[in-house]
Amino acid sequence: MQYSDQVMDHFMNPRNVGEIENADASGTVGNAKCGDIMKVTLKIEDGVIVDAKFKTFGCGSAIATSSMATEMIKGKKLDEALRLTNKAVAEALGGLPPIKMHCSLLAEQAVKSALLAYYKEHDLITDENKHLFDKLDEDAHDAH
Amino acid sequence: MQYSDQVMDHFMNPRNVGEIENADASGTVGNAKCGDIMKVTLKIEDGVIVDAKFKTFGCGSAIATSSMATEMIKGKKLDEALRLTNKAVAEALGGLPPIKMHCSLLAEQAVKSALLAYYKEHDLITDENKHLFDKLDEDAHDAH
Amino acid sequence: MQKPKRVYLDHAATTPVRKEVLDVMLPLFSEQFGNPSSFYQTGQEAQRLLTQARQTVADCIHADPREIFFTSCGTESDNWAIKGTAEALKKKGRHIITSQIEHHAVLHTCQTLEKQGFDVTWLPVDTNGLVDPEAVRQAIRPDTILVSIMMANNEIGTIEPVETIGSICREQKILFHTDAVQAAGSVPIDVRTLGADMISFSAHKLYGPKGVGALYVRKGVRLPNLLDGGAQENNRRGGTENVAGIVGFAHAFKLAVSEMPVTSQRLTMMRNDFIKSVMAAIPDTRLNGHPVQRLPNNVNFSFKYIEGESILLMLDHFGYECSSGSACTSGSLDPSHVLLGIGLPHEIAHGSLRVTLGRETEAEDLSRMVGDLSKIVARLRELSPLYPADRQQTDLNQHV
Amino acid sequence: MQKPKRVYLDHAATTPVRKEVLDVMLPLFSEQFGNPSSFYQTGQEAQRLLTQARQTVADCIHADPREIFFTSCGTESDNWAIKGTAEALKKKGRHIITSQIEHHAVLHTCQTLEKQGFDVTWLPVDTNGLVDPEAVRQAIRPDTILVSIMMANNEIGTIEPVETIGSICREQKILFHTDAVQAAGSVPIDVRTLGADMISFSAHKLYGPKGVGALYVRKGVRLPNLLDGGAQENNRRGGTENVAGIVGFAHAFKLAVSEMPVTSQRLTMMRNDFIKSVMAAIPDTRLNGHPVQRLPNNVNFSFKYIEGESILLMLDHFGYECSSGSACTSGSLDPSHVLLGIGLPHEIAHGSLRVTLGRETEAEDLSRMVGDLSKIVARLRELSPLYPADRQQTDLNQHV
Ligand SMILES: Cc1ncc(COP(=O)(O)O)c(C=O)c1O
Ligand SMILES: Cc1ncc(COP(=O)(O)O)c(C=O)c1O
Repeated sequence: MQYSDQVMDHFMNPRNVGEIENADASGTVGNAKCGDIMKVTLKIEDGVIVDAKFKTFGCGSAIATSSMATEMIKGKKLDEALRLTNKAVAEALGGLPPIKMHCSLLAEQAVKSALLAYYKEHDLITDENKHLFDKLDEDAHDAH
Repeated sequence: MQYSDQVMDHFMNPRNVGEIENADASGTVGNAKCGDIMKVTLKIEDGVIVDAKFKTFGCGSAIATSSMATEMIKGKKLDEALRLTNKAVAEALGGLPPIKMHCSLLAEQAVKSALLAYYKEHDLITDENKHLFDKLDEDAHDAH
Repeated sequence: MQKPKRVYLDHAATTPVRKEVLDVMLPLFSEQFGNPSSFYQTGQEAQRLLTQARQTVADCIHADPREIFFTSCGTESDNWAIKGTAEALKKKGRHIITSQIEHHAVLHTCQTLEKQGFDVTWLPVDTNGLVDPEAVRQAIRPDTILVSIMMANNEIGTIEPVETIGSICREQKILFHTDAVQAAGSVPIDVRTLGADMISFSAHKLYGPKGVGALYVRKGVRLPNLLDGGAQENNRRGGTENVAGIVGFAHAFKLAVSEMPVTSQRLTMMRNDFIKSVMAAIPDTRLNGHPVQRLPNNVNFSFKYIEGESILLMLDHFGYECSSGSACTSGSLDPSHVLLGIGLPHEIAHGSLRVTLGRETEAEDLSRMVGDLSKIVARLRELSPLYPADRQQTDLNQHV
Repeated sequence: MQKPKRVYLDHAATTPVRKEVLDVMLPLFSEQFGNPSSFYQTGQEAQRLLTQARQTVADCIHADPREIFFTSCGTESDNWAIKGTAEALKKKGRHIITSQIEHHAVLHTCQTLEKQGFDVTWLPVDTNGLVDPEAVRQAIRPDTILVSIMMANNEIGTIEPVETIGSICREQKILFHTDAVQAAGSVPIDVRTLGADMISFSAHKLYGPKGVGALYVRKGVRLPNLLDGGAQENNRRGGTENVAGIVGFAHAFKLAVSEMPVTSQRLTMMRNDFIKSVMAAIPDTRLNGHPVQRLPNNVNFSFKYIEGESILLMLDHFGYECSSGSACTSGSLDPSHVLLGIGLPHEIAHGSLRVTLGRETEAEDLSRMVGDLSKIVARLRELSPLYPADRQQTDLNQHV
């Protein structure tokens, strides 16, 4: 597998590993049967993600994209974070091998899933933002 | 094709090439369509083959066996010559590759065919020797 | 950072060509390059080498050289044996028996035949990967034309009871094919007692070159050509012979067979030590495949809570080259059919690691690897949401 | 006696691996020996070389690399193209059009299909060996599924009008396969104008190694696998890739294409000189194949009154290595189907000699050969009962 140096860096030295205790939001996607699961926990203050941590069961690119995605959303406003796409994460990692692109969806979905729970809990879903959660209904693996 | 040294010698330096003028006996077998023809001419004195010559259109082993067969019958009594077999010729040549054994039949048949003509002409066919001409009815190529 | 020493531990995937083998191959590319079908010296010399190579391969399995047909790989041999038999006997019957853990070359070939109207019985295996010979017997029907069971499995190393299966097939007069691609050179093969009608081989698994294989076809077995063409291979497999490759294959096979007692013992000992050390060092580890009836060089673990590709990637980073049955490695969605076949749940199968030793493997590389592997597994488990934070050392074998 | 210098003049049978080609292959046997399907560095390096080789071969014929599939030889490519199309389209129709002078890899494959119920039209050729494109058009029926006509003939060197045939096939929406095993590296091939859906190649005819070939399959053409197995070759041809062989093939092809203008001109001139000298020196000689529309390196004569094997044997003795269409050479009973196909009577076909020049052929070897060949033919004619004793110099071409 030809991974970029950035992928290898985020795989070998993943940032934001762990679980935030008393997290404000948390989301888990994927399943062990399919070979990847990501759990993300967020600390949110004043509509801004002040901390993000992840745990991932999965291949190299699943772990690297988890690491990069949490980096990318830290310090972001919630609606900015919601606009995070797997493509952006992959680009930030210097690209992923084509057959691995689907793995990057896992991170996007996990972040969205955490935010959806948070939005629901805080009644933040509006007509303007609800489409951002659309993709969540699909299983990440259907999107290959 | 792995020919023995004897085959190569008789092929490169064939003995008894040519046609005896006013031959006492002559026989031709094979046909150009099948890729081999041999013509043998004999000089016969007092029931002994005193000279033999051949011309052959054919592959290396056809030519070498022609050469060897004429060598082998020279100086032989007619009924001895009649007992010449293709196996004996092949053996005298140090063997032939299996797929080439049929070529050696050509020489045996040509000699027999010449002798048959001679026997008929001189009324020499008897109950004792007529079986020696049996094989002649078959085409050399059927005997592969 | 200094580059780590590369330790190749994927000899089931392919092996380097041995120096002695390359040496016999080298002159055959540009100097003695003749076509064995040619009439003149250069060609006849090639023919002679080919004849000799066929004799050598025949000797390795106690066969007659007329029963050895060179092919381009193990896959071609498998396809030829199975599709050829199907074609030859389709009027007699359309039922084939095979196992659930065959190599893709057999598996996908049988699936192709299924699509063409053949009926395939996919025999299950036990948790160690063994096919039950009695199950073969019971699966045989009046319309059964072929049984194809591999001699040794490429992922978990389990050695199948092919002699028993062979004798059942003989008794029932059913053709028996066995894929010996992994077994050849590692375990003895004797066609006089094996009872197999067709056996597949591949050179690159036994320190010969890639792109060469053979099929043993017992005398009298009718097998239509897969590759029609020239008169090569006694009219049964067209194509100008890969003389260099074939000569290399024969030499490699001969060396492997002659060194087998020594190599086999050495590898088995190293393998057992390695298995013991890893099981002791890393909790929640399962050894896949049969504990003793396995190829001398094969090790296959499942590490619970983590995924195989990430293990490979870290190992690669540290210089170890291994393989996995994880779906992510192959680019497919399901983990290895072999690991599922021995009953592993998907999530455990995903976390598998195959380590296959070879001639050049040294004990110290393996003992160093135990340490590195422990660290890697620990690191990945720390990353894993499945790993219970309070996990104590337990034996995964009790859980699966 | 001093051993004569060996002069190899059978480049249509096989060619030596070029030094430059062997050089790129060598490290791939024992050092960079990885399996391209493997995950780690050694494997990925092999994968990279494979990708590069595929691009190189694609570039040689102006194709997309996704249209190039590596195989084990020209024969496999021919079998795959023809049997695969037959399998894919058998519901649509069972009629195939080919010529009477195809290589055995096509000929015998089509005969196998005939036995399976396909209907094959065997188009005749003219006395120069040309297929008439209009005859192809007229042979097309509603149930025609494939036309297979070779690009250049291996015995008589005639180059077929494949572009015209290709455009007829396109117009009629019939798949067109062409066997370019002899043409590749000697004449330009451009899939953008050729109109072929499948093209067969073989490495060992263009100074690459034996045991490697390729099939070009135009994008969108459905072709079931001949070799089912692993995911290699984009899931379309199983079997661990012969990396060294493939890399050598690609390099050889690239060199051949880049040197083609120069080599082709040089060989054509040498060939024409040789033909002229032999025809002048040896009476009753016929040039087989097309006078100008022929491969630059191909010469094929018939010498009346004598048999081909004996010519080869004497030539071999004098150090010249050539081939013949005589039945005796092949161990069969009939002379070459190609020579019969161009209308030669059996006895003339038996006396044929093929001389195929190559990169290392030197003009002085050929001019020396003219003398030796004259003597050989004269000697054999003296031995021949068919040769009229009073024979004057005549031109056989007037007789046949
Ligand atoms: C025209 C043609 N097609 C196919 C082949 C078969 O190629 P290979 O020997 O690589 O199978 C040959 C040569 O033998 C050939 O000349
Ligand atoms: C058991 C088994 N059968 C068949 C094959 C296929 O061999 P090859 O790669 O030579 O086609 C392999 C290896 O890939 C194997 O391990």
